[in-house]
Amino acid sequence: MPYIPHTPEDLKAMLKVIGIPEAKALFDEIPDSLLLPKGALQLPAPLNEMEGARLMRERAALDKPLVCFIGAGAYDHHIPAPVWEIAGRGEFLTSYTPYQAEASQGTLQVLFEFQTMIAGLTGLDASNASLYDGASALGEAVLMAVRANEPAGVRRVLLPSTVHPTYRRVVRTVTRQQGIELVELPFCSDTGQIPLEALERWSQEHFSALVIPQPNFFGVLEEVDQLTDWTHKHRGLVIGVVNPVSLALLRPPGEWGSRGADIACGEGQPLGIPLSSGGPYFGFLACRQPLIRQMPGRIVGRTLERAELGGEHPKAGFTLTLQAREQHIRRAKATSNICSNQGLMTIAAALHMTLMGPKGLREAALACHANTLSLVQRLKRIPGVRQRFASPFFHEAALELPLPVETVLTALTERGVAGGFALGADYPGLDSCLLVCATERRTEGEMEAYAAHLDEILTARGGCAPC
Amino acid sequence: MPYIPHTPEDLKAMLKVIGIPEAKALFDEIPDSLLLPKGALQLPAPLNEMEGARLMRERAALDKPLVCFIGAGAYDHHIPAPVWEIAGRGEFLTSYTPYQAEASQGTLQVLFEFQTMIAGLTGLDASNASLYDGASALGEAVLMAVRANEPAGVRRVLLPSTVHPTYRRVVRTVTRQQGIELVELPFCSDTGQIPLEALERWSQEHFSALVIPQPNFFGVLEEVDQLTDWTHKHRGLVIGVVNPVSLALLRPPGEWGSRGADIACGEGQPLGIPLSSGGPYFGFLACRQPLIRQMPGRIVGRTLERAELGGEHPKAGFTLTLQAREQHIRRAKATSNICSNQGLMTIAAALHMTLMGPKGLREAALACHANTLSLVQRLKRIPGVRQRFASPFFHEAALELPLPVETVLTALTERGVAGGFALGADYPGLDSCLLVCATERRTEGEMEAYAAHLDEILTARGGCAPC
Amino acid sequence: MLIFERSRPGRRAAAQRLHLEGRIDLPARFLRHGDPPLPEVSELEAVRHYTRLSQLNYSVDTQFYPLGSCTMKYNPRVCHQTAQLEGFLQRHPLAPAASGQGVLSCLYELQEMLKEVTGMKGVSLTPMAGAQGEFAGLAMIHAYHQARGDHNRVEILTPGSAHGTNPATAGMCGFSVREILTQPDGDVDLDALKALVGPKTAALMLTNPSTLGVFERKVEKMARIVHEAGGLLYYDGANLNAIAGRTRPGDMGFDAIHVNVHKTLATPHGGGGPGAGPVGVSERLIPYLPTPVVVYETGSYRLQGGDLRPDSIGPLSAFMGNVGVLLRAYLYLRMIGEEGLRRVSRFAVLNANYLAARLAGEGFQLAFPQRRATHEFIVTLQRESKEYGVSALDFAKRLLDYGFYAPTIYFPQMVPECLLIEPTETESKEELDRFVEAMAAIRREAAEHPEVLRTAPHRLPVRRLDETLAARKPELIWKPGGGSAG
Amino acid sequence: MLIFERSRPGRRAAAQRLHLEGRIDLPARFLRHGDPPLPEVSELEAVRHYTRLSQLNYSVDTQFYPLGSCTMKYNPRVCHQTAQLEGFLQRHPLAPAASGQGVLSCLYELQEMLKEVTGMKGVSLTPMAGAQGEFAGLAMIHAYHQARGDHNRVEILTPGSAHGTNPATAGMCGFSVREILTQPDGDVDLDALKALVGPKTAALMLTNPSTLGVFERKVEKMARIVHEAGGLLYYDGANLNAIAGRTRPGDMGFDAIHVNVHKTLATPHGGGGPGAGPVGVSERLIPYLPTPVVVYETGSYRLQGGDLRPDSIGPLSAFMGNVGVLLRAYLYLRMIGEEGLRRVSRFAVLNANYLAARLAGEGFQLAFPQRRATHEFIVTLQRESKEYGVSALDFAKRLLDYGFYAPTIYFPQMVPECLLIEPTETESKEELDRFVEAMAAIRREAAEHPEVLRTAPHRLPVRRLDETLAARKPELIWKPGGGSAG
Ligand SMILES: Cc1ncc(COP(=O)(O)O)c(C=O)c1O
Ligand SMILES: Cc1ncc(COP(=O)(O)O)c(C=O)c1O
Repeated sequence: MPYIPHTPEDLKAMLKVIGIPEAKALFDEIPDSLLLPKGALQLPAPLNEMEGARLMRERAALDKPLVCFIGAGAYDHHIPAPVWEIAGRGEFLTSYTPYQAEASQGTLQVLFEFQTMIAGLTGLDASNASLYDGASALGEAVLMAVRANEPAGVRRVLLPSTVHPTYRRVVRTVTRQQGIELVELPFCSDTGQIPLEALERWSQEHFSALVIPQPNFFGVLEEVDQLTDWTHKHRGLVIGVVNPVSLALLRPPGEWGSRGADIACGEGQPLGIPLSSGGPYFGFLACRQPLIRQMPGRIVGRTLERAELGGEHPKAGFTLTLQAREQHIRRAKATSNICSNQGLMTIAAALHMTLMGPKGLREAALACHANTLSLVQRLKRIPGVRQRFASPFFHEAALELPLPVETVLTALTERGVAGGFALGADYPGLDSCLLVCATERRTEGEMEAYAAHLDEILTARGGCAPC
Repeated sequence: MPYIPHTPEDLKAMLKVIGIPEAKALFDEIPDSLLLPKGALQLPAPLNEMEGARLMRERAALDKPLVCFIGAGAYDHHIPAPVWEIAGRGEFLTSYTPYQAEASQGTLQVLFEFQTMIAGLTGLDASNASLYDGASALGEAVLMAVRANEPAGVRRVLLPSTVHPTYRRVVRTVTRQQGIELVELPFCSDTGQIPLEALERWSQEHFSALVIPQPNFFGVLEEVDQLTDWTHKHRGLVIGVVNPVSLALLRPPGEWGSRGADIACGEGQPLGIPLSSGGPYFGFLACRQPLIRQMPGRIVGRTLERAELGGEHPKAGFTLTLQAREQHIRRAKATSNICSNQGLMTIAAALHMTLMGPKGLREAALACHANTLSLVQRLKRIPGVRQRFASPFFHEAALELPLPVETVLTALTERGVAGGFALGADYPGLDSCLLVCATERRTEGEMEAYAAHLDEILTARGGCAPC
Repeated sequence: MLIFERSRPGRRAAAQRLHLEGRIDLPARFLRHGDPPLPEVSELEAVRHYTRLSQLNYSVDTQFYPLGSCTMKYNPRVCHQTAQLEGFLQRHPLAPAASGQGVLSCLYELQEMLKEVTGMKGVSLTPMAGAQGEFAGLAMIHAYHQARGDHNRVEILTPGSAHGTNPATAGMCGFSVREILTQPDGDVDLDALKALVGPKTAALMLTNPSTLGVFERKVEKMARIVHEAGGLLYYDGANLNAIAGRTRPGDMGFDAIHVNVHKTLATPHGGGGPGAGPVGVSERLIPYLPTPVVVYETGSYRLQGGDLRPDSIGPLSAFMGNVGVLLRAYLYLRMIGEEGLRRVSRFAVLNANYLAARLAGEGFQLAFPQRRATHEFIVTLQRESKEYGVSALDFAKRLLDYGFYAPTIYFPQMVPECLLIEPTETESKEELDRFVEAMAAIRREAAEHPEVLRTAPHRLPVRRLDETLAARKPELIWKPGGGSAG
Repeated sequence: MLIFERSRPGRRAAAQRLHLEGRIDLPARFLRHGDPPLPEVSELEAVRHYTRLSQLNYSVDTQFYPLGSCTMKYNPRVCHQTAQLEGFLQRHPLAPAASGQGVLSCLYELQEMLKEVTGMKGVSLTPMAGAQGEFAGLAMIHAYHQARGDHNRVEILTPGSAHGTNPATAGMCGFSVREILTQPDGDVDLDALKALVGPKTAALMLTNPSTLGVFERKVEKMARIVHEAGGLLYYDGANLNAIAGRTRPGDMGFDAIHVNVHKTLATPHGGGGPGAGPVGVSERLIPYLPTPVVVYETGSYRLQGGDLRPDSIGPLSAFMGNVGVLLRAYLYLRMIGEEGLRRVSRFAVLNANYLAARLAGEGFQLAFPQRRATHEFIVTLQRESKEYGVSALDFAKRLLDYGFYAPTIYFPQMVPECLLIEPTETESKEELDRFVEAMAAIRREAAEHPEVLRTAPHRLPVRRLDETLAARKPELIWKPGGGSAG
């Protein structure tokens, strides 16, 4: 039997020890009315491993590679070869949440190192050991901020429209039942930034926090210092939503404004996780010291062997800690319901950050940025193509096209290019806009080809007049 | 620096300890006349990992998959998923020949288990821990037989033409300098077997051994019992060249005739090793007890912790043994010059045999055979296509075609099919013959398509009249 | 030694160096001062450090791991391997559906298979773990009541033995939790349920088989009671391994269920994740399913989002949940089929009952000796604790010395000094017998040398760690000069 | 426990089951009675067994592995990973060249790069290890003399420090071996060479840098002496790591050389292999190169076999040697380039000299203290052996306890109680310093508690094993009932 070791003799011997005549009796407490007869389920016939592997190879072959110029929250980065060779080792892959610390020092130490790296990248004091993904991490950050700061019982969070649209939807999904008001702030149509004026309307009102994306969904850099200081002045907490690779280059949330952001979160995918149609990725979340006990998720701490053991030099070791916040102890009052997280992804991320190192990660950030800049320059030369926002951007940019974006994207797909993300569906004012990104993996040739294709498409369809 | 950890400070500190002013001095014993200046070598500019990986992906993409109906010594078998996941673990991959037994018990135990499995498959008493490949294993087997049995100083080995042609060439390459005479025996044009009559001419002559392939290069089964008994009667040793997967089904060399073969060897590739254009594979070699000290290659033995340690219950462990046969001890008189072997491949093979088990390996053998039978039936229905030999065959068969074989193969390649191996180049009498094989991985659909393509090719070119 | 302690300024894994030209165009106010404090090591140092760390772990690949409620079974390597085929890994989540017919077809078929396995009418695959599946379920129930103007249903009923995620989820959904009593035989007390259920009841959350390791025999009655009171029914499917192919939550009348893919459907646990928690629903909750869902229309597969599903509770993740995990589950289901699912439950339950019987034979006390165990069962060490002064924790730590990961301890909280033991179907009789031997040996040690247990483990990389110290003075990141981890 | 001891009749990893119909058509006389005696275990048992075994190994990925003459450096994972791309793995060796332009182009370029690196005029990649490269070299030299009617050249000259494969290869090629003396300073004694060289000389086999860890300073003179006597010159390139990019055997006048790809070109050693030993030759030996060689003609790559190379010594393998190993080496060379090759030798030699200097500083005796070490060097423990009664073997075993693999011991045989230490360029200064500390500590132990060394190792899975027993009563396979390995 696939994956089951029992021989017929084993079965017999075991039934005898249990004291039942046949295996059927194992289910004798399930009411007859609920028992399914054999064959009741309509499932495809079983496959052996060879057939199963063939099936998956056939399916994978259907997923035709396109040269990827999409970012929008997931980035096509190079992953150093050792990352998954080692993260995929059975001892990491097939262990579970390290409840027995002494038999899980491998996972625990890596998580501790991961936490240290995330704290370092974000410039904050502590990090948890992962949440599901960037969007749900923002959801958790919002809930955390509301728990920590609920002025006069008002549950309100300012959520600018420059935050990833799906992240905002996820925040809505997870906050709706708790009666938290989400205030969407508009963006400035020229700069693509959160305008300070939009905030001013809230300076007299209570709110828990302001969410600041950096870079924002358009790739545009927000004036994080001003936004942070304004928020703190009005007693709000600041939640930064950041791209971890950008943090090798950009000012970390912990250093925004005069006091720094309070919470930072984001999508961990750029740290060594393959694109794979959207997951598994992981969310990271870091915060300042006073907020630690409000943090959701697993946290690993360093400790010592117990003093009672009488060892002269107790060794240091790692363990899950601050569990009193968590569902298995705190139950209905827990900081979150999260239990399984994205452990293996953080192990890979720790390996990725280690192999890249400070210089490597910085170079990756710079190279992505340089490539996107160079792509934008190239595309802008095509008549009718304009850069949408007049602000500094990092590694992603919005372009305005003279033809309907969906038409262009379809034509590009036919030529093997995933041309970018159409902004129209999420931003009614940006119907003609395309968000593009060229990571360090894109070559000159690929960018050149993109430009040539786009030129051709726009010219062929008479789209060369600026709209 | 890629793969080199030294910082500039390290370099400085280390030079100081060595007592030289600069790194150049490290090479001060190389005569100036021989020293190359920087930049002297014309090598391509270095690549970083991302570029290197891209290069290899591009190259691999050029190797277009064909549906494979070639056997001829390398077989397209399914490999259970865990085989390379585990064989590829760093501890196996990056260790070396287990000279320090106590720090290499992992590799050593697997090799011991491998030896046991090979001995079991071949029905012989002992196995070594691998040679380079099947062909070189036969070369070693021939040398071994000559060492062990050199009647009246005559060094002669009977090497039937039904043995893989390249194996025969390799045997020639490695025996030529030692003045060993290789006698090629013809095959019976009807049966494709070694005819006993061909042997009779040697019954009055001295010779060291007869090589018996089973199945032979044409896939035909040899009358191994008669051949073995004849050889033993005339004081020759019997060397079986066997396909290890076939041994799950066919009589093992150790049971051929009334006394069994003396040596068995062959290509290990069918035991879990990917085709990969020809290597790395591994050769296996097994023999009867009295020949053990003539065996080439590494051998692992079981032993105990040393008695002098005074342990009450010395533990068992594994170590390289019988090293007195080997080059590092015996030098010019060693049984072989082999040093590095194909270690990792045997680890994979041990995993493969374990995961297949006796039943699984037998089923694989049966399925290959059934597929080939079914393919042959299908192809024989095409006018002009005939089965070449009227003998039982195992999992590979020679067909006669009504059109030049190379023409047909080229046409098949264009249709995505690797149609088989053209026998003409190696067997002048078999110019119109094609050797085909359908392993367990071939589907009904693929075989059907092969038949349809062949039918079309032969019909289109007017090749339908029996030749 | 921590990776940071191996770091040397200026050292790097230089194969990752990129060719860069020119200078950064961004205004200085946006830029970081100096490099981020990541470790600086060579590739070999990184490989060696993390390879050696991995060896410190116990794992299914190296040890029996009878962690109750977690279903630590063998996860076929072929699923792991093929989910990582380049075709799957390279695809951007926002790439056009045309370039993803392979992955989308797998997901669609998985959706359909899960309907069949659970007996539900609709499935969304997006929840990224069981707890998120629970959230999706309760959020849908919330939305359902709201849509009907039934604004007063603010309570979730659940047995006290429920997994922590159940009450925590209820809390996150703005519900309050009321605990239903459990009878001494392990079943829910129907009278207690009747007493609690009413117009404020939003839903009953039930784990079945329960975390007590028994099947809730009156589940149909419970369903009727709750439905009649206008409440809905949530099924925590974490223990599906015990009933796979045998009985279906949908047939029991439940409205929503999550499936822990990383448990029943054999995707690896990865040191804590990733898993996946697809959610299945009855007819009435279909409109509320979290987005996206996979649809098959006019010959091709697509993701359907909120624009076409206006009543959806919304998305739970930035893209499509843990796709790679779902691919593993897809192949697993395709490989085992119905026949295999039934085998899974047969042998999971067989192993648990065998192990329970053998341990009872060795004198251990089962929490529910009169009941048939499901895929797991509870041993209570109350007696041992009293007689020898050793705790369940001591037992657990000592098991580590014997080369076994420890069962779940102190959960469910209602059984004192408990071990929740789940052997899973992939362990052999011999391995179970070895475990029994170890348990019996430890019990003898408890009687003769209880201090051996109390100071265990003795053979692991570290001795027993001080969790209290960890929580009292949290040291959550490494700081330069902060002392070595040894 | 052996895998056979885990076996149970009828158990299997059933995911490998095939659907079979019908019966076998072969006559019974060809068939096996019963199943072959392979282990019968489940997939989990197999995975667990071999995973745990792997953990018993020391390896470069887990320990410093200063095994002299073996160049156990870090092998970039990217080379290993990309050589296993499906495109490469799936191709049958006899598939048409048109379907292999990817792999063939890599091999062709590797051939060309190796010419450049070695300074030779022709290269064949097919030898599957260094020893087979040596065989190819001597066989070509044999063929060369034969072709010239020079039938009396039956001797190979080689220093006594030569690696065992050199004399063994000479033997396999039908040559007899004459040892040349080495001077106390480690260089070959030219007078001794002159005395031996003559009309019977087929070739000189020289390892350079030699296995004594020094560069043969008079190599040009030696080449001239041998060539003038009508002999040819074979270069054992095993130690190329010390001179990569700095000097070339071709420029020294050599006629044939092998390169140990698994050493200098960073392909993993795999517990003993596979490696590869491409052979390079001077102009005059090109016709004799082993087949196949890769050629580039009219825009495509092909393998050229014996039909077009009638003077070839013939093939050495069934197909094309260890292709996959060569692919790894190809990428490695492409990644490091000339600059990287020079760095490799610089830091390999730096590390060796640093380690030698530090060990000398701790009181260890170097075999050639007056010489510059190359990439490796020899420590002789003659003094320790006399004073404390501990041997090089004892030292080696004790090093294992300290978490280091042991250096090569008792080779070269001419230096008593020797350790041949090769740190390689991929180890850091810190790691070397740790090694020095361990050596110094062991030396102190030798003085104070020599029995600790004599009974070492103490911290490994087994204590010191009895190799004599193993050789005296060889137990080479497991037999049912033959006792457990523990
Ligand atoms: C009974 C039960 N319910 C819910 C969960 C939560 O599932 P997850 O960890 O996937 O979020 C678990 C996980 O351990 C569980 O055992
Ligand atoms: C100096 C020297 N020559 C030759 C060889 C033989 O090489 P291989 O093991 O690749 O056959 C070795 C290998 O250890 C060696 O060190």
